[in-house]
Amino acid sequence: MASSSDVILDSEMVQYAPLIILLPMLAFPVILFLGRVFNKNPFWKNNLKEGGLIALPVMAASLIISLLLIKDHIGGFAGIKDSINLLWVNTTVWDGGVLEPVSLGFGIYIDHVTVMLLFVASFLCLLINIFSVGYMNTDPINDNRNHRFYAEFVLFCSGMLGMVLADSFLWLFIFWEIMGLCSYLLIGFYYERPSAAYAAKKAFLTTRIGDVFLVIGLVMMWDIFGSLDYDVIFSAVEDKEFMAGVSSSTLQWALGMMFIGAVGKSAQFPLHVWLPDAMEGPTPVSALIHAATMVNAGLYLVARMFPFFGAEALSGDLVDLAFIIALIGGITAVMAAAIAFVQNDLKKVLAYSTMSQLAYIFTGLGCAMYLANTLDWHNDSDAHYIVVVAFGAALFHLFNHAMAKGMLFMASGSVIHEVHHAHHHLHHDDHGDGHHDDHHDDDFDAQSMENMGGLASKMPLTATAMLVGSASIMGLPFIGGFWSKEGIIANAWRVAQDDPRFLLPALCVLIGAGMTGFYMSRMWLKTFAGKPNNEVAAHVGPTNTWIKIPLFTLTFVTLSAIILAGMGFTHWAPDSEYGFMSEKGLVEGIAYELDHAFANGDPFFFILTYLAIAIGAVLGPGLAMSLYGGNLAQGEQTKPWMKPVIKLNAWVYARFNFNNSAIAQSSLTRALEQRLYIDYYYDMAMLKIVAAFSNKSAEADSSVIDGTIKNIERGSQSLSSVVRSLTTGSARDYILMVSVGTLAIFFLLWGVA
Amino acid sequence: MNDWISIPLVAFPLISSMILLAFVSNASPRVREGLVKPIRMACLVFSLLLLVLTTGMFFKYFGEVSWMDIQFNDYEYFVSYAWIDSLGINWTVGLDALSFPMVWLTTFLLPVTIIATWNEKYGATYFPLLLMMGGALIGVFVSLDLFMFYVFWELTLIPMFFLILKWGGADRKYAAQKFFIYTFTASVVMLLGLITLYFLQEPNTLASAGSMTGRSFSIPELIDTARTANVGDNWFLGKTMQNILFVMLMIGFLVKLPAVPFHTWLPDAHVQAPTGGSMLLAGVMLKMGAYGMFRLPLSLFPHALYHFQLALMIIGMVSLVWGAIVCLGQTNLKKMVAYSSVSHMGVILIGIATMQPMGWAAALFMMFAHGIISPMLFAVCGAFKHHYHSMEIGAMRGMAKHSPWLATSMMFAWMASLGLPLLAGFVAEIMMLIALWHMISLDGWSIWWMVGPALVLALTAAYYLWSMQRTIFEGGDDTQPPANMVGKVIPDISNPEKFAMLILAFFTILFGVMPWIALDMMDDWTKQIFNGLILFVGKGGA
Amino acid sequence: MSTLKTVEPFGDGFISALCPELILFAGLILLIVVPNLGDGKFRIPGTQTRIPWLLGGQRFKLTSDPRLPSWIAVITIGTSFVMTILSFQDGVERTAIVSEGGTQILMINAFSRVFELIFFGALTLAAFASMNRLDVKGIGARLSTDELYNNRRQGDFYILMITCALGMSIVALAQDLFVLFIGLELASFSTYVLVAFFKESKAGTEAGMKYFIVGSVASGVGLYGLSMLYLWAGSLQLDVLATTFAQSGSDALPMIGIGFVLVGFGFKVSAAPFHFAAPDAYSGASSPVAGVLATASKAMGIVGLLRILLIVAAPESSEDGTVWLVCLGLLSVITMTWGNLAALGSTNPKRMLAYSSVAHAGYMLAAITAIGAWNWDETLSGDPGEAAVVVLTALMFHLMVLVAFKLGAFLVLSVLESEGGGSRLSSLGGLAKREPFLAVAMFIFMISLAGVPPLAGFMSKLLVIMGIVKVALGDMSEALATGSELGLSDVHWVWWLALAMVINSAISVYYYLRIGVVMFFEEPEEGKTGPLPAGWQVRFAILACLLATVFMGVASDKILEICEIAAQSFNYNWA
Amino acid sequence: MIDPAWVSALSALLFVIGLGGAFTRKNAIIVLMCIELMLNAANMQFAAAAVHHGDATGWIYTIFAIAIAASEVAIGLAIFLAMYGKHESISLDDVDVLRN
Repeated sequence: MASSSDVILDSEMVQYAPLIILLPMLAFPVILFLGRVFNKNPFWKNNLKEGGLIALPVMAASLIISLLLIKDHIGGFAGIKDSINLLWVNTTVWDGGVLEPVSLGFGIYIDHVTVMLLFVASFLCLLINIFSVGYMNTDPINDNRNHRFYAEFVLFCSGMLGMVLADSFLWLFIFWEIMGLCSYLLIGFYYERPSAAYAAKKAFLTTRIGDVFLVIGLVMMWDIFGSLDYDVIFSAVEDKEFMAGVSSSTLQWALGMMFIGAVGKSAQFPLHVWLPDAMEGPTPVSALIHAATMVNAGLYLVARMFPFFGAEALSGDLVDLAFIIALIGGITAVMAAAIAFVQNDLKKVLAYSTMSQLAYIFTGLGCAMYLANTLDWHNDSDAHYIVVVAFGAALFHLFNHAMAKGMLFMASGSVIHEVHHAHHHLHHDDHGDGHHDDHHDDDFDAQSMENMGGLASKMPLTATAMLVGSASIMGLPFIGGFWSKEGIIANAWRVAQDDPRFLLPALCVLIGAGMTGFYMSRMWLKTFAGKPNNEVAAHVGPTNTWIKIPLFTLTFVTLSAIILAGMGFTHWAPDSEYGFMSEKGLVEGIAYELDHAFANGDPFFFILTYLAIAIGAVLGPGLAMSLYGGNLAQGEQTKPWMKPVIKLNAWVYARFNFNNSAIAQSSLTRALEQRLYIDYYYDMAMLKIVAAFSNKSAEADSSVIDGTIKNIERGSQSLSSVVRSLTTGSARDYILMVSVGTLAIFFLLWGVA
Repeated sequence: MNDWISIPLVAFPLISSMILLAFVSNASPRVREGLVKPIRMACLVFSLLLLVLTTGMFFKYFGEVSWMDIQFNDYEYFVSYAWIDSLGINWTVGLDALSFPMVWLTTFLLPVTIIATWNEKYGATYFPLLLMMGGALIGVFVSLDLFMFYVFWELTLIPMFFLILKWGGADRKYAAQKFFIYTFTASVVMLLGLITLYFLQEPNTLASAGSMTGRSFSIPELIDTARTANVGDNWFLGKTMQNILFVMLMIGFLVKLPAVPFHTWLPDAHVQAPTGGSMLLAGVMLKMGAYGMFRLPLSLFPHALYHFQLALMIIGMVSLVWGAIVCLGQTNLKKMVAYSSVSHMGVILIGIATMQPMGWAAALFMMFAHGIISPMLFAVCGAFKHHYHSMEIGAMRGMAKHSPWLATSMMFAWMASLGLPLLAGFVAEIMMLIALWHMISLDGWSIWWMVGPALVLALTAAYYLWSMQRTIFEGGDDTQPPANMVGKVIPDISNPEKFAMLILAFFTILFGVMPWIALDMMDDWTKQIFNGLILFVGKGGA
Repeated sequence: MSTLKTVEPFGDGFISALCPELILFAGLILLIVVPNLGDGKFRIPGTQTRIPWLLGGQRFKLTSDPRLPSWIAVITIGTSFVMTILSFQDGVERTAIVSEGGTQILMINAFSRVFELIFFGALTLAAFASMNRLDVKGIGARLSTDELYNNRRQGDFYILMITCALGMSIVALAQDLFVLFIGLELASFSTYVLVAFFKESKAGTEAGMKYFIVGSVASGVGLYGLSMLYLWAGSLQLDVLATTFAQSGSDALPMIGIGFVLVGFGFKVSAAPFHFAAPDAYSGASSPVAGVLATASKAMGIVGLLRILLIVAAPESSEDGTVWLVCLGLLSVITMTWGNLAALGSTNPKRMLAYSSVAHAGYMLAAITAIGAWNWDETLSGDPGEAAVVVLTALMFHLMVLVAFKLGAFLVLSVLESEGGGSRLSSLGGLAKREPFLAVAMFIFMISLAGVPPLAGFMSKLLVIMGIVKVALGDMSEALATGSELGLSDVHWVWWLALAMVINSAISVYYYLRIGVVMFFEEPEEGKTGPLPAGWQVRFAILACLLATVFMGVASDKILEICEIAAQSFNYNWA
Repeated sequence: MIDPAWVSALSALLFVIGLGGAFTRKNAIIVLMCIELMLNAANMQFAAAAVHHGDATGWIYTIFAIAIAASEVAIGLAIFLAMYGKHESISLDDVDVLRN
């Protein structure tokens, strides 16, 4: 259990790192308390935006510190380890004869994975905070309770950042749970809706099931290494002597258990059921927690396991787990995409898309793990490169997806917001402004794409952001996710060549690319292209500035993914050899990326790349175009860069439109609409097995266990009646009893004597 | 040294409460009404004095004591006076790292309970009874004499009996008597065990031996004897006797804890007890059982401990799982919380059965953490009942709208109880899990032992969340608020209640983030007992 | 061992030795004479001269005071009580009253003094509390108060009290079984009449009749047993019997004789199955009298049992002497279980207390059984007397504290009885509201009976259990210390009596608590919401009991010492 | 002179008759008589034993026992009289107000 920290700290910023966590954590009670005390106070409401403007500087500060930290990291310091080790639990175990002191403390751990996630989290937290001010505070339904939103929001940010920065699996789990709590609270933000209450519970419980396994994984891990600190564990993993005494199958089980936790948190099959329901929360929540950050926690955890797979001592031992990770990813990718086909709720489509994309990343990670575990990458530089790129692709996709999906959700939020607004404007003007109960106060569903259409002209910036985001997710060449997704697909096939089991996930991700193209296009087209589906959609107006800022920023980031790729993001490596921009210059890097993507020397991968592009960027979107959308309404104009898209769509729609009602009415579609009945069976299991069993148990507890006690009491009462009835009241009987007693004694003593 | 200071800890609350009660009981009803406020204030001040005293003890204000590195079976603030010479009964009190946290907890909960139930009816007798309860509880923890220990052990029943009987719910008579008789029955069996143990001492060997019997009730001397006797293959009193006495003592402690299947008095008592009674009952009284286990059977009978390790583990597991399952089937809020206590007490037993210092420390910390969290649970239940006149889950929905403070408190307490990280309960749970797994792999137990705790982690979340779904959340439909509340202003909790909740919440967080404040000394105690006793004999194999 | 001082009747030291009894005797005469003092004149026969001789006629104001007899009785028994206490001051001198032949008739030692304390204490309290029962209503069913104020009847009542005290103290002192029997009968006859004293009620006479008839049968059996012993040994002197028993104790004749005597005393201590009349008697008698039956009278029976079983049939004197152990052990378990079970469902508080008293008899029999078993383990036996002393100490302590809370409880009921309640559980309803002092006192008596610490009842039960356990374990501790492996099978079976006792105590909590629940949390009976009948004397007595209950619980040290000395003086082989 | 053993045997017979009578008869007076029989059985035994042992105390015991029996009768009759006044019966079976 030796603690080896030979890496020297050379970043001043590390000592400020705890502030990244602490600032939002402290803001939580402040906002909550002030909000309760100054509720309805005009200054609080208008000037402080019910706490939104308290959260904002806090998140900005977190971002700034994070950026400084990242800068230092990129600037060269390779590593790791904490300057502060906060005391938490000191205790003792008995290790077969000796008492060993144990401590579970908190510290900061920074490496390339941390840095990636740290940036994503703090950056998106700030942007979505800005968005929230524009979104939450303008909706009358949230009046006088936004402080709750902001308080829980900052607590969430604190949890997310804490999870990223923590230096041990234990503290990862601790912050992980805090995120879970915030997710629960925020999904249930509209607590008065039974659906929200149900969704919140479902989210917490489903992830909790994963967490249980995670905890078991943790304690198994602790048992193996005597610590949960990354530092200790990772150096122990490299220690061949130590690893000789460790059963690799136990370790694999431990990692597998932890992986189940990740499955729950990242909404992968079979613990995916909570994510679509989680869309009951306000849109910023969906954007931040259920698309961009929290759901990445599972990925982060799996990425953290990389050193195990990469360890020489474990070479070839963890292949099965890598396969399972990839397989779960593959299954989920296809399943979620398929369900997304039939969703009409804008946010639900995005939710399934999130699931599907996270699954990609899992597949990517699984493949990278496989490679790291099988190749001799410590010594062979080619192998090293392969591993690094595979791992980098997965992480890069995480980055791209977080940015794009955050943006998509925000954009969709702005659409919903405006549609809702328009609806109110149209139908509720006579009610005055004072009384809006909730979104669902009548049959109108502001989230349904059936109520939209042709919005490209009404909300140009939003439509643009949505377009860019969709393209990134689809993997349209040159945009955002393309760079990473191609890498994932390529690596999946690379592994499949080596281990045929991987053919399944590899196929899944390939097919999934096309499916992604279809449903993302469908979503965009149904919303923005074509003609307004009803009166409401025709009256939607542009959105406000608070909302525009983050949309614009993220559009920019997504579009500039190639630059990041060129800087070496795809080589984001588990060691310092491939540090940021350490390999080549920017231009050189971009050129290399382009070359690598489109002119791969290996014919297999060359074909694969174009096949993927064909499926994902042509076939999928083409199919969508032929079914949905069309030209805008007469006289509607949109921004020039969207015109080609609309035109293309109109052309395809006119040319290739076909009647898909046969498919739409098929039982498969019905099953997809019912989310493949998985939720149904889970609910039934809960209701028919768990709840029924617990009711029976409660009955048994009172009738059997307590019943025994009651029977003893009743029995002694009736025995008492019997005994007392012997006292008949007749003196004759009493004398008789005396005589009997006398005789008894007589015979007893007589017998003895 | 200020050794005498542990005496007023016990004597002061008992005597002052008895004086107050005697004073009140002779007053006419009208005078009694007028006495409520001064008496309430007096009780609050008295209890705060106690809190100051124990807190001062912690910060070593009353003289240099060390809560760490106390040798096993050494005590701080140790005083001993002869009480009944002929039987070897002494007034012996003292504190060590095992008892001090519990004493502090008691003195902490007393003022909080008084504040949380500030407006309880018949206050003139209610508050002194709470104080008396506190005194008796402290007495249990500081006693270092078996006789004294038993006296205080039973003394706690009387104020609680009256609290349930006078301030309880509809079925209070049944509950109060059941509570009394059930626990009394178990403790007399324990008493017989104690007496048997007493007479199994070698006569006239102990310093405080009685003139008539030649034996002593002194716990420290007894433990010392046991420790010196438990050497190698020799066992204090021999293996068989250890096992017999262990079982007899454990019957008393397990019922008090309570462990399944001896737990059914608890839901009845809790559901019927008033809020203050429940808070103290769950907060401290249940811990008496666990405390007793550590103080006596575990310290005296290492062989029996190894012998019954499996049994303890089974009882712990069953309590843990059964408690959680039954919780899920409850419709009564308070009953659910009561069963959750059963479940949590299972954690303590499992912690003990791991035979790991870490597991024991987890058990000790669980006692402490549950002692802070469960009063909050019951305070919430009490406020719920008080405001909505029902204990049924689902009778009142949408609390977040009507009573945001109560909703927040409930959310907090529920989350704390389900083991949310950075709150006190989590620390104990994770430590227990680590210790359990460590034991499983070290001693080659079946990994299926892990299934129980794992299941319960999920079940606990399930019942708490489900109940929150039907209380805090929802309420948007026409059936809420319920008919009897329509048209009325639905009140939120009162200011004293808020204050009490805030304090409890603060300490729950404090001990979640900085568990070492209490855990360090607990760990030290477990280390000492393992070094001094358990390991000593562990090598002999059992 | 102190030397024995022998005193001949009316010889030197006779007065100081028998001081309490002589005071009683004097009081008895006073009680007969004083209330009859008046301006009565005696006509000298044959003349018309009348000389005042103060007996009869119009009585003086003072002597016609209805409370006068009670005061005389209280002062008399009280003085005896005080004298007894004083005799402890510098150690009780061991004194024997001997006949001319040198045969010991009475023996004054710490043992007998302790029992005198118990008898006199209980009777003083009962007599004192009975003062308030002059104006009794209800039981006397619509009698004019005049009649009840008739001080001649009052005189009778207190005369019986004093004769009762006298009889009991003779039992404590007697060294000859027949003398003991005579004392027993004197006390018994007094109690028969006391029980039947309220002949105006159906219950009173019936109770008296049952108590008398069953008691007579039992004492008939007992006397027959004595005659068998006499036939066998040729003497009823304790020491003679003991020596003879040591030689031929296993004969059938002495065994059966002892068994019959056991029946006679068994009735007095109300051991099952001889207890049947007890509940009826208690519920029919007035509460103070019932209190006396449950405490003093029971203690008297215990003295008899101790004498016959532990001196005559002392196990040390014969290997087979322990044959009565099984018999008594069985009796004890049956008695305690029977008493508790019956009390469990009883709704009449007096009967409940009676059954509880039966249960207590069971505990005491268990203790006696244990004493009998004290030298069971001959191989381990080191200091055999020690264990017996512990149990006997416990037994005496138990009897002593029983006076405090058992009698106290009856006295509380006696207050209720004065307004016609006391024999229904519901009449206790709302007592806490009507008179908190009584309710608190009753509650404390109840939990003391149940054995809740730190009250006297707990101490006494603890001591008895301790004694039993000590005997059961013998010198096991030494064997264990040398590393022997011993289990429960190596423990003498009387250990299980302790377990039975413990479980029975737990059962008993149920009905004791119920009284508390009724007093504190049920409404008073209809029309009974006003203040309770006045009377400071009974309340004073209750207060005394209350203080004693608490005091003897938390500060029992001195009293234990006294009991220990007494226990050692019971059998000089033990000291 | 008759062997004391025969007297003892007779007394035993008397005792059994007395005891048997006591719980078979319900008239209080007869029960009282039965009790007298038992006491007399004891007296007879005392007398026999006195003869057997040649010890005068036995006779003294007998005299005392007779006195006891006499007072017992007095008390018993008084109580029965009072009982008859209230219950108008001296049958043991009829007098059962107090029971259970």
